[in-house]
Amino acid sequence: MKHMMGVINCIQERVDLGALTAHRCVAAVPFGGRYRLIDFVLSNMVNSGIEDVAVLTEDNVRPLMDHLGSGKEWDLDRKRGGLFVLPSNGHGKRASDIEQLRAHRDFFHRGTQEYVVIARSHIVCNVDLRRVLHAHEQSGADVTALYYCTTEDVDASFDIDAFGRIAAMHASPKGLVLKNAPIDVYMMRKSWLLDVIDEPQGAISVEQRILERLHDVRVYAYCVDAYVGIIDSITSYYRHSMALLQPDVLRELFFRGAPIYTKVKDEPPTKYADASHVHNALIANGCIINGCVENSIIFRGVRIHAGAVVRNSIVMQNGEISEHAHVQHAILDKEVYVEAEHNVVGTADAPHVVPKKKVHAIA
Amino acid sequence: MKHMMGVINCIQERVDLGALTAHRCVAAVPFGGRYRLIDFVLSNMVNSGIEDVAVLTEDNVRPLMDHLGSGKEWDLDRKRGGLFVLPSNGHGKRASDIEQLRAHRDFFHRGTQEYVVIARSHIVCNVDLRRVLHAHEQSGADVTALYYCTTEDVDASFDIDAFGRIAAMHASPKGLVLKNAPIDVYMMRKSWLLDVIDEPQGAISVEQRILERLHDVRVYAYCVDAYVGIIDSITSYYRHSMALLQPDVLRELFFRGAPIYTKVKDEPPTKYADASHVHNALIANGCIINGCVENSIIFRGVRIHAGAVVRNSIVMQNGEISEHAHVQHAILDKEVYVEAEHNVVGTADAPHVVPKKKVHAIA
Amino acid sequence: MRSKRCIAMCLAGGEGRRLGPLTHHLAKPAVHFGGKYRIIDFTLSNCTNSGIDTVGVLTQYEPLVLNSYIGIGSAWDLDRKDGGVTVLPPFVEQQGGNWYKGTANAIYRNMAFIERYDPEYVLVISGDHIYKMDYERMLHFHRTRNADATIAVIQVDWKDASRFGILATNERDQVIDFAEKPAKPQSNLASMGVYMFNWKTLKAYLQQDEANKLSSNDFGKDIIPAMLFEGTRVFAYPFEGYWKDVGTIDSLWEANMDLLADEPTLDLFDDRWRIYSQNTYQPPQYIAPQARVTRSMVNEGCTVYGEVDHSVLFYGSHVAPGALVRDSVIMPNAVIGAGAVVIRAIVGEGATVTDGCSIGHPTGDITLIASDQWVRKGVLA
Amino acid sequence: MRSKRCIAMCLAGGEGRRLGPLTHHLAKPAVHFGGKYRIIDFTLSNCTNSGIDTVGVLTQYEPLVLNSYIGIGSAWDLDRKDGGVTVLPPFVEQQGGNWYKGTANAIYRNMAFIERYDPEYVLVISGDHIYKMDYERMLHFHRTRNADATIAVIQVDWKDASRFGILATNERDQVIDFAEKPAKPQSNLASMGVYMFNWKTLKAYLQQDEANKLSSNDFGKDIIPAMLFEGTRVFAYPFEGYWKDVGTIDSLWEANMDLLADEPTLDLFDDRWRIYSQNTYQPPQYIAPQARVTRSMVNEGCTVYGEVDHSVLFYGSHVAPGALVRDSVIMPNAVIGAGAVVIRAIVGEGATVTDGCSIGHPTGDITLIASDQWVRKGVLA
Repeated sequence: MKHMMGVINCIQERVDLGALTAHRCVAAVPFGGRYRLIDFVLSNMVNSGIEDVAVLTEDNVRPLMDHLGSGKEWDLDRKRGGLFVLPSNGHGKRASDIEQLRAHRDFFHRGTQEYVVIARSHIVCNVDLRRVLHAHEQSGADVTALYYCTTEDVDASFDIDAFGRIAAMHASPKGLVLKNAPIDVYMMRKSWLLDVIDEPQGAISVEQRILERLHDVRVYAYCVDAYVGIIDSITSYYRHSMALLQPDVLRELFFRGAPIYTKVKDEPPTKYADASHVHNALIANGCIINGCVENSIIFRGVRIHAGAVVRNSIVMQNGEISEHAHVQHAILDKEVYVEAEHNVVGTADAPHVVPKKKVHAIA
Repeated sequence: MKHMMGVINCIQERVDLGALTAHRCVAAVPFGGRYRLIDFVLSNMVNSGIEDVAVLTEDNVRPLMDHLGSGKEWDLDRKRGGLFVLPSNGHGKRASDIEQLRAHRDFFHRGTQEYVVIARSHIVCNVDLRRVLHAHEQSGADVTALYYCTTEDVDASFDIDAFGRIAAMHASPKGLVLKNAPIDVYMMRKSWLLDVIDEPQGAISVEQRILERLHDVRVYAYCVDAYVGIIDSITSYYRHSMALLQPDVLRELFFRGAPIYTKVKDEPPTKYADASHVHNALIANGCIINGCVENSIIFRGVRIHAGAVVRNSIVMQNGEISEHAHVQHAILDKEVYVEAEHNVVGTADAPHVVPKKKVHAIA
Repeated sequence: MRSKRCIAMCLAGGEGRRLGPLTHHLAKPAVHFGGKYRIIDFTLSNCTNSGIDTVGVLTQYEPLVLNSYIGIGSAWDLDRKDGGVTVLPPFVEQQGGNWYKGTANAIYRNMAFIERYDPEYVLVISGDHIYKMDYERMLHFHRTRNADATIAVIQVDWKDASRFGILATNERDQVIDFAEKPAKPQSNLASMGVYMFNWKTLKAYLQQDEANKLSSNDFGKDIIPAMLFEGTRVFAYPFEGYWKDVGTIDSLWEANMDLLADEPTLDLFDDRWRIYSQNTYQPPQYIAPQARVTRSMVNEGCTVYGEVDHSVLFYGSHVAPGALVRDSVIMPNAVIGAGAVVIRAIVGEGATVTDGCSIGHPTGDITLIASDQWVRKGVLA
Repeated sequence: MRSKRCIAMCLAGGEGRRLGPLTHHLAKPAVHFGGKYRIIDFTLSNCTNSGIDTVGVLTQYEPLVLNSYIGIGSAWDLDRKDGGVTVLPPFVEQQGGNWYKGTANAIYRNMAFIERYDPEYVLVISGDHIYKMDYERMLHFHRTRNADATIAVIQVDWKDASRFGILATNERDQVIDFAEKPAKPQSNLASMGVYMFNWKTLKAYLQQDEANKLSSNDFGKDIIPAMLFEGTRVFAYPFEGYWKDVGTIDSLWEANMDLLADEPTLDLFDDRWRIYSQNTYQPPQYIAPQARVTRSMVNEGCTVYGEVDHSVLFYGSHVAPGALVRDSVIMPNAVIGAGAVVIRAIVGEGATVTDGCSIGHPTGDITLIASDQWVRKGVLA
């Protein structure tokens, strides 16, 4: 019953989240009150019956390794297979995903699965890959590429023919038309991938190999009919975080499909005081809330003292907002301490980002 | 009941095992038919009640990570604590152990243990660190350094005073006198280690910091009264492998103390044919032996075909010795294939080393 | 199998009859508490945090929920290579089987399990109690006193003393008298039902007690009195802190409300002594724009659209717009409908208080809505 | 809890009476086999290798060894977050408990366990048999035939057919007749005791069978005949390969000897279908300079100083200098003393054949030395 294996590509990221990715890779960026970005793609894989997942890594891998641990939270601490963090070669030269896959070629030979799903970690959605597999098998495609429909500005859009095959890809389509935006998830036969890896005049990446040769690779499109959040900038990070405050989005991500797993921290339930004012907020466990929280995402273990106000903001794990401090339109990385009566203020378009562990004491 | 944490230092190795360490770190070098070198120090730690172990790594870490997996085999897949593989910074610059410990300072702050054991992976022995802890607490030392007594040539010898304190260290002591040879295992208070890590004019390594200042650091000596194998060259690797064929040594390493754990491979028992001639050999599971084996160490999954002769040699995992091939005074790395009627011959002083996966077809 | 210095045997077969419908299909240790826990989480977490990695959990009443909840023990880090947690229901021999006769009989019948680990000490605890305790310190006390048995004790109100096993001790903490629920208590030192024994001594007493047909095979009634009678060294280990046996609906409600104090005696936020529990993979709690939450504990997976005051909400519970929940405990996945009012109540797991319905009274007994019950308007619970 | 498509229920309560002293303190599925395995390793490994990650193991006779051997299931990769392996001894209600009445009753009494996973299919297997089988293929067969029940069958020698449950099928593999141990077998297609059921169908039959006071509550005797009588779609899944029910000392010895062929039907070396077992952390086997080992299987942790021919040696066994072991099975940690001779024997776990002692005969019945027994010179075993 094990048909697919998973590859999560955390190298050559085109995503820049500023201070949030200064000391961690994109995959390890905290999101949604208690998750890291990688939890979404990893849970999707596990929930779809995938029991072998390779994570290709580059720099700053420690926070990711700490988060993934033995893989137990995803039931991937298996005897054979399970979770493999494939390190970079360590000699300081950055390898492409194709080079790294080639270096760890034996990993693919070990498993008996027929199919591989390659994905990145900066996409937030809840999708059943077994359905994708079914569509892939029905279409007879070499590769199935996942996309979603949107009228927003996106990097690229697929032209899809009447049979579902991708005929072309356009960069930066403009206007309010409906675009078929790729979400960087590809399904293919393992043998097809191994052939690509072994091509002598190799492409830079698997993705490039697929998308540059749409004429000779049969790439079919699979539409994800659910909420999709592409996190590729501080702005989109902030926007998709705030979107979680819409009950519909919350339901689509967490209650409609299978659960999203993450590292368990065993925090107690959150405690509200007599004076707490909380409206329109997503709040994780282990917080103590004595102040005011509005339109915000509060991660695990945050302390919000009496008289403090947090609005339109994201406060990550173990943050502390002292008495009468104001935090507005801000993103506070882990363990940020805001002193009493100080303000941290950004704007809706440019939220103020405070780096990890910073003590914020600017009046 | 958790008093100690462990650090296994796999960086800045002074050990050169030639082809055996071309694609793996010393810790991951196969030894003793079914183990890797790191199994000994790691099992010693676990058997002594240590439940948090950090492994400092540098290059070529993949074989080590594959071996350690989730840490389950050592019961180190724990919720809090357990096994941490601390990666190098990944930017290609090699850090010293002090720098790397400093980068992962939070690891030491998390645990509640009072003591730290720092060790390297190239020492083969079976020692109870709880006894070392007891001696350390009795002596009131800053650091306890482990050593063993030998008349062989060694790199260094401790001068130990009447109270057990190390007064000095001599490099390359000569002659047949009894030397107190260090085995690169040190026990200290965690707070002492953290002070060293934070010293501004830092030493290059913790070891150097300890041994260069014997006048102001109270370093006491603890004698390991058991078999000790220091694996620092191909010659010593070969010699200590062959020593396992002495029942006394085998007993001291595997049957006298607690067990040595390793990655389980679920191989069936080894099968001997009618024509097999096996004398004085250590043979792991999963082998099929149709030929002749003498004075040799045979790892898991090896095939020795009819008429083949293996003498005074080490054949690592999944090796295959074809019909009427001769292997003598040789070390065959994993998955070496020796063709029929070919010879691989070294000498007792300079065993012939065949690298991993090599097909040996020189007549 | 490596031998273990100290293993724990946790008695978890209690019916908790006075908890009424809450324990119809649930042993008392499996009852929910504190927004995310079950009562047994406290003793299991105490074991892990005290460095005890081998725990036998003795079940008998409604063992299936506990069995499935405990699973392989990973929530409490008790999924160990050697030891870990083992659920021990009463054993059925070919000629049949029956329930444990008493607490001592339960341990007696699991001697084979204990001997597998060849322990020096056996800690006997109950899965019914809510407290945080470092058993390693108790073991240290036991060893320094050179005791054969040590009983953890807590000072209770004199007026409650006759509900407990009461000990009298000398100045060296040695127990000189023990009385189970005495009409006229000699002291207010109550046994917490936490016993540390030298295994050799305990084994001898268990065998002797089992041979006595008249014995009720109970630690408090039989084993400890026998030890005292024969001059065995029994000591009392004084414990200070929160300890509660939530035997009734009122005390269960009270224990939940205790958590809502500004600095509760039972501190669940202490990172050095985590209380572990099975995780249910819920997203963070969602507090809607029009919601109001004060003086409460709310768990992940809750969605609050109405008003919640001085209450404890378990995972997955839902408070609809216009609803008011006050001085109440809302168990997992319970739903409080739009405009409903819940006062001084415990709403059981998966129960529904439908729209506009009102339950509970500002004074008097706590109202209890049983698990999975539907409460409709006009139908008083 | 995620729902599971197919879960397995493994019957492991067998006494194995004809295995004599080997099963005095051991259920038959826990009997050692093949140098490192216990019999139940085969069914558990089959489950894992077939992608079934939820297995209930129904124990009753001497369950402690099995319980401790199975542990949290990590040896078979069955230590899963959801599902994994669960040991299910008979349950004791307040009014008492008793053994499972028959195989069907055993499943009936664990319906609550099964329903927790809401499976479409339930595979019922026995922990007594040695074979390698891909249950996923059987499930595929079951689904393509649109069957309600599928029974795995193997062709046996006609002369043995009356010892088995014998099926008659039509050309579409549908079962048209089933006879338990028929005096005059209609075919040589024997049931392997491996059943795949649609859970809904099975549940209805289990309930109906339980209501029938006259039933022996057995799959072969009651459930399958009832299904056939009522026209339920029962199919036979043909299996080819090694399959053995090691019911007697002779057949246990024989099954071990079968492994010593050049290319045994039961291939333990197949890396794609590993048989997993609990690891015992032994170093490699040591073959001394003066030893001689031919046509044998020897496990890690053995030390051989004498001569071993056509034998199976379990972990930790020791053959002293000058000893001869031939056509024999030496169970874990057994010791064959200096100059001792062991011929056509099974030497039990931890048994000792002392120096110079001679046991076994070149013909006739297999000699059995019980576990932990000391055999002294002059005392015939």
